[in-house]
Amino acid sequence: MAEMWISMGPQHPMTHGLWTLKVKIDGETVVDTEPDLGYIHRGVEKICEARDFTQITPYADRLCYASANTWSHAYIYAAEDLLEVEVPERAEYIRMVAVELQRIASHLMWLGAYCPDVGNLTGMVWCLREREMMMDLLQELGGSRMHYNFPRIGGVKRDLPIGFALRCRAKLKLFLDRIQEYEAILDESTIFLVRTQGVGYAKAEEMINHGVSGPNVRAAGHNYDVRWAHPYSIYDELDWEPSVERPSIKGSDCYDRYRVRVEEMRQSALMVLDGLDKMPGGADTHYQSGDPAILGKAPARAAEGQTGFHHFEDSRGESMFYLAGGGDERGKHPYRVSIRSPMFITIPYASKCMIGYKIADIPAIMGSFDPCIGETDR
Amino acid sequence: MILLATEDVLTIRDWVGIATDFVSENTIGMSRHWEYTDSVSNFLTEFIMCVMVFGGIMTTLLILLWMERKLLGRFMDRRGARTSLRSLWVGENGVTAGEWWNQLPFGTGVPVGMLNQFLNEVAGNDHELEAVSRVKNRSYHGVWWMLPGFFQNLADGMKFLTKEHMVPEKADRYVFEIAPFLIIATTVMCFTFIPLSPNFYSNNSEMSILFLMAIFSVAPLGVFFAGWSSNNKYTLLGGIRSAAQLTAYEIPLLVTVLSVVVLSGSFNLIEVIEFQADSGVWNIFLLPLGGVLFLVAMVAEVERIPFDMPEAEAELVEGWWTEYGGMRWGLMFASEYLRTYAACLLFAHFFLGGWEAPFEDTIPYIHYVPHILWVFLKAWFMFVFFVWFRAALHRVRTDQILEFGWRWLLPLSLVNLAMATALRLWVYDGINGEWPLLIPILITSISLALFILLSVDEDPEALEAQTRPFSVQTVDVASPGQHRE
Amino acid sequence: MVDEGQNYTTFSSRGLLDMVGDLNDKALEASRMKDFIGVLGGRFLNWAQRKSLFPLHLGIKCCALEMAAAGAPRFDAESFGVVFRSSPRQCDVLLINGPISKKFADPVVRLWEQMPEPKWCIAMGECAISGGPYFQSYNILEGVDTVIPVDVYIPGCPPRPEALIDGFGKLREKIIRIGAVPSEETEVRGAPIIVADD
Amino acid sequence: MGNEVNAKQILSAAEEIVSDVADFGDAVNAEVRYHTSGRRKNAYVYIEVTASQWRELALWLKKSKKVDYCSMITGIHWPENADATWQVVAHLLRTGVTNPAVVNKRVHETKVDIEGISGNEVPLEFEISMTIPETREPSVPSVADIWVGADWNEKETWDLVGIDFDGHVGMRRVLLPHDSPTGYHPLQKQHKLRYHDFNEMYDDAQGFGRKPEDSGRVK
Repeated sequence: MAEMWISMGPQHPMTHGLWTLKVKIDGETVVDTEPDLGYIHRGVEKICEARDFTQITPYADRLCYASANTWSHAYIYAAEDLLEVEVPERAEYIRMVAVELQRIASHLMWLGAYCPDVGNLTGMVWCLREREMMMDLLQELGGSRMHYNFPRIGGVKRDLPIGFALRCRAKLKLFLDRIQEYEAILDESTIFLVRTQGVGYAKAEEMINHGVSGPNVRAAGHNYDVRWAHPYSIYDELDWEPSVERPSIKGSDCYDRYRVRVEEMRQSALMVLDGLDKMPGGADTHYQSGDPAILGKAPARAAEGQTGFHHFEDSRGESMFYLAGGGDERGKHPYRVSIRSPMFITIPYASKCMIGYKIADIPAIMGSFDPCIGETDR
Repeated sequence: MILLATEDVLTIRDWVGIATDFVSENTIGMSRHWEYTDSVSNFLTEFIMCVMVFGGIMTTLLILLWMERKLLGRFMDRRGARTSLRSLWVGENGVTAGEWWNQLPFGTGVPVGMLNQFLNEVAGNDHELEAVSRVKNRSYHGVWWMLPGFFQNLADGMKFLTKEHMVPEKADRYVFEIAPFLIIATTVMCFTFIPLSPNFYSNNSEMSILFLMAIFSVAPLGVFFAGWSSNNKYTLLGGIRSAAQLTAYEIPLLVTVLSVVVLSGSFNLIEVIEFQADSGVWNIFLLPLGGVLFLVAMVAEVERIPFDMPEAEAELVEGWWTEYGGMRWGLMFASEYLRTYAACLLFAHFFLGGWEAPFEDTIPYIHYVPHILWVFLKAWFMFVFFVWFRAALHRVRTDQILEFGWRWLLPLSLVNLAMATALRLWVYDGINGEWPLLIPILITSISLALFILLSVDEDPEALEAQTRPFSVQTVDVASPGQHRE
Repeated sequence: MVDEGQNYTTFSSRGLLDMVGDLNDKALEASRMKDFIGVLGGRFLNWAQRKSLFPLHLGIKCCALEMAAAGAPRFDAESFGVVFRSSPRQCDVLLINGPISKKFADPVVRLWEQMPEPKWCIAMGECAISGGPYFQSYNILEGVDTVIPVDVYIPGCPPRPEALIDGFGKLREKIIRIGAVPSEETEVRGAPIIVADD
Repeated sequence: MGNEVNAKQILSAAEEIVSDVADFGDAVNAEVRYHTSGRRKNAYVYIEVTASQWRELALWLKKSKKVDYCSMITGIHWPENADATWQVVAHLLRTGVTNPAVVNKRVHETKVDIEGISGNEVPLEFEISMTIPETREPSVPSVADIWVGADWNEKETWDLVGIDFDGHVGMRRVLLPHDSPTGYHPLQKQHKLRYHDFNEMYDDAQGFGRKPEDSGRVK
């Protein structure tokens, strides 16, 4: 068969969203790839220029549908850097709980989407089952099922509900048992191993040079994590270590990226359990109660020349908001909101990664990088 | 007792034969074409039996589909389909379906209305269980004898009837239209030679197994036609994959079937079953390896997970049938399950003794159970394995199934054939027509022990070094997919 | 928008019924065969159509996850006959679950044109209904109904899976009302339904 | 207790960079800045550079200072500043990621001894800013060959803001449709949002101050 181009997408089960991967194939072998993004480009950065600082949080939530809390927290940390706001310690703990629960939910969604990529629907349904558990916990915190609008500039929306710690501990302990079920259906299945091991090699330094970060780099054998390298929040008080996978000599393959995310789910669950124990008491969840900035009546202001940015460990890698103040004459809006999306950089790299493999490996490799098109297209 | 095992309480084929004989003698036999009486009678018998067998298969196919949905749902912690016929007379969410039976002419709808009233009383909305389970957030959809979810597949099939038939403009129209019929026709033809009981079959030809295997492998040709003619790159890839993997599993399948034939000494399916009944041992206990090989090859033949590359949803959108919609797709979907059904029936016949009841000689009165029921029960039992594979396993890659077929299935099937030949030549007691009782027990226990030993695939050294169970850790070991150097 | 790449040949079962009824046979007419077939066939076909709604497996944005959650154990949309298929040829419902950008406006119309009649469209979530939070954006259409006709609107950002299942329920009600088989004389699809609007 | 890089390590590493940047002369101004929120107020390096010196600086950072990760390159349009109409902001990170060591044909994952690292191994944040005066076709040198991760960032910056990158191969639209009109870059300030006049809604989010048009005339 001669070489031909196949356009995978925008509506294709492989894409996990809405984008096109143009693949040049020779028989069953992939020769060349070319990603084409922008099918759900919403212009969030432009819209945010017309919103004041509290109104941007919901847009940050909606950037990545699988991982809403991490994105709104990434924004909030940047906004606090811009507006020079302090956060009480209890609020930091509550944020950590929200972010780590969201990280578990996001990885569960990833694992759920990855199982059909290698041809199994059962794993997907099981992962979605446990994701409902995390959704329930997050819903208690934020009040909504997916987009919580939970963090506030200088604190969080509300304190933990009564009995939250109890339910959270019980559910996380159940969840830690349930992870073994996934390992039973994935790790113990030789077909899964031959599908994921030995395909999609990626090396750590190469990935860093390409701008790929987060679990994908940790799968390649280096424990680089924004949470300790560019520290923020109260992660130094918790007992944790970033999950690192030992790759093969040729670099990390799909199996490593699967393993590191499962381990990270475990690590996050333990982190939440630890944080619930160490959380200081009191109801001090906002730097100034009844602050008008929260109510939206007298919005926070940042003058021209002020900038704020914050590197944040998203569930897919390092994400960042860059805010420049002075949007209008009163400094109520940001002048420019710029969003660093980890998947926007990762998708071209992952597309390069699959050259030389079979067509059947395309979903296996692409899925292992955890694409999320909502944040990619912004 | 042994004689009873090969007879049936319902000697349907004999009755049909008597009836057609009577009819043809009284019509053709009276006329000047009297010499064709036997042929016409035979033709009529075959035709009626074909229709009856196919009707039986199609009605029980609904059970098969229901099993698939329910079992898969249970494996996935869901409930599976729960659609019931009740909405036909109740309506949806308060929008009633209207008393449509009253529109039927001549008052023929009155009994329907009475039935409806009765059903509403015992299984209607106001049933107490419904309220209770709504409170408990467990949807209760009718009583069990309304078979919740059973009619879902009926609804799907009837819906396909009403869908528009679309042919892509650039498609090769004639091939596009012919391909589904090729697939469906060959699938249906399988059932002419699969007996459902000693007296319920449509044709008993001398070489029925040969014909069965031949007709079973025509469908991939139709798949290739369909994939090529749709003028879509995904369907083309699916069709080519189907043709490529054909050789990988077809040859082991045929060699395995050959081993059964050698063991039983006949190419006739009914004689194979009768041999198992007469000799007192089912083939699965003599050729356990053959049973496994046949099952694996059949999973590949009917293109189910883990060997469903031609319709791999993750990479090729829906595979070779991406461009088919409406009733043609529905029929191909049904023929997929018909092929699975045929595979299950063949497994039951080849290895599980066909219609012979388990311990037919020891358990008293068990031979009064109709033979056709045993065939169906065994087939459905085998279908559970197919669903189980689908729920538990992942999809392999094209090169992996080729490698698996040529490197593992083919040598193993040859070993199996040698085993069957040896058993038949030196072990089988041809005078009494029986197997020595020790042999099946020995073979089965050794095979079970081997299976358990080989299932433990953990490499202790790898575990100690914390490497992976499936080692591609070193550069030296070749692993599939390494083409990047 | 007409996609000229498609060539439709319609098999309408109503045509079949008409053909049976048009047989110029007094006995057939007297037996009122057409009434039998019409009532029974129509009712059963309507039931079949509304019990087996296959939505297209199309994930656009946030609501796609709620669509996936609707198929998961807690909500279990499959038990209501909702099976997701990947090929538009085999689907009945186009489930739009996100904003339609200018780049995607053309593909979404093509997907709609590739689906065989009878077909329905559900707009799930604010983005698909009106552009939602992105109504001011330079790249987003103000609702999917600017390009394809919508039968059911499910508001929410995103709507809960229960709302999605309820939306399918509302679609079933609509099918009872206006019928499953498309007819030539009436192009009107009936007024759209808004979930939780009753 | 989880380990993390402490503020002292970061500060000394940042100061080292700032003192070394002085070799470049006047074209490059570096200073140590501090985050203003959180408990730590970590330091980061802020560098102002002219567009002509940007590539040289990038090469120096990559080669001598092991800055291996380009986080983000973005552009800002300031139409009211005639001498600095266009601003390009680059955020770089020093991650210190290395390929895991291979000993005896077996890979050993890298676990960084966080308290012991110093000098070029300390993870550090960089913010680099360059401005371009009023021009129709703003352009800065591309660094896509130094950090491949900058490739798509630069594509995006050209696509949305309209700042071109010299030496970038294969510049194309990534987020906007491919048939967008030439010269249309929506994040430039002359482009307004749809319904941008309808802003009172956002001045008064709760609608307390909003009054109906005929207020006062209705009893």
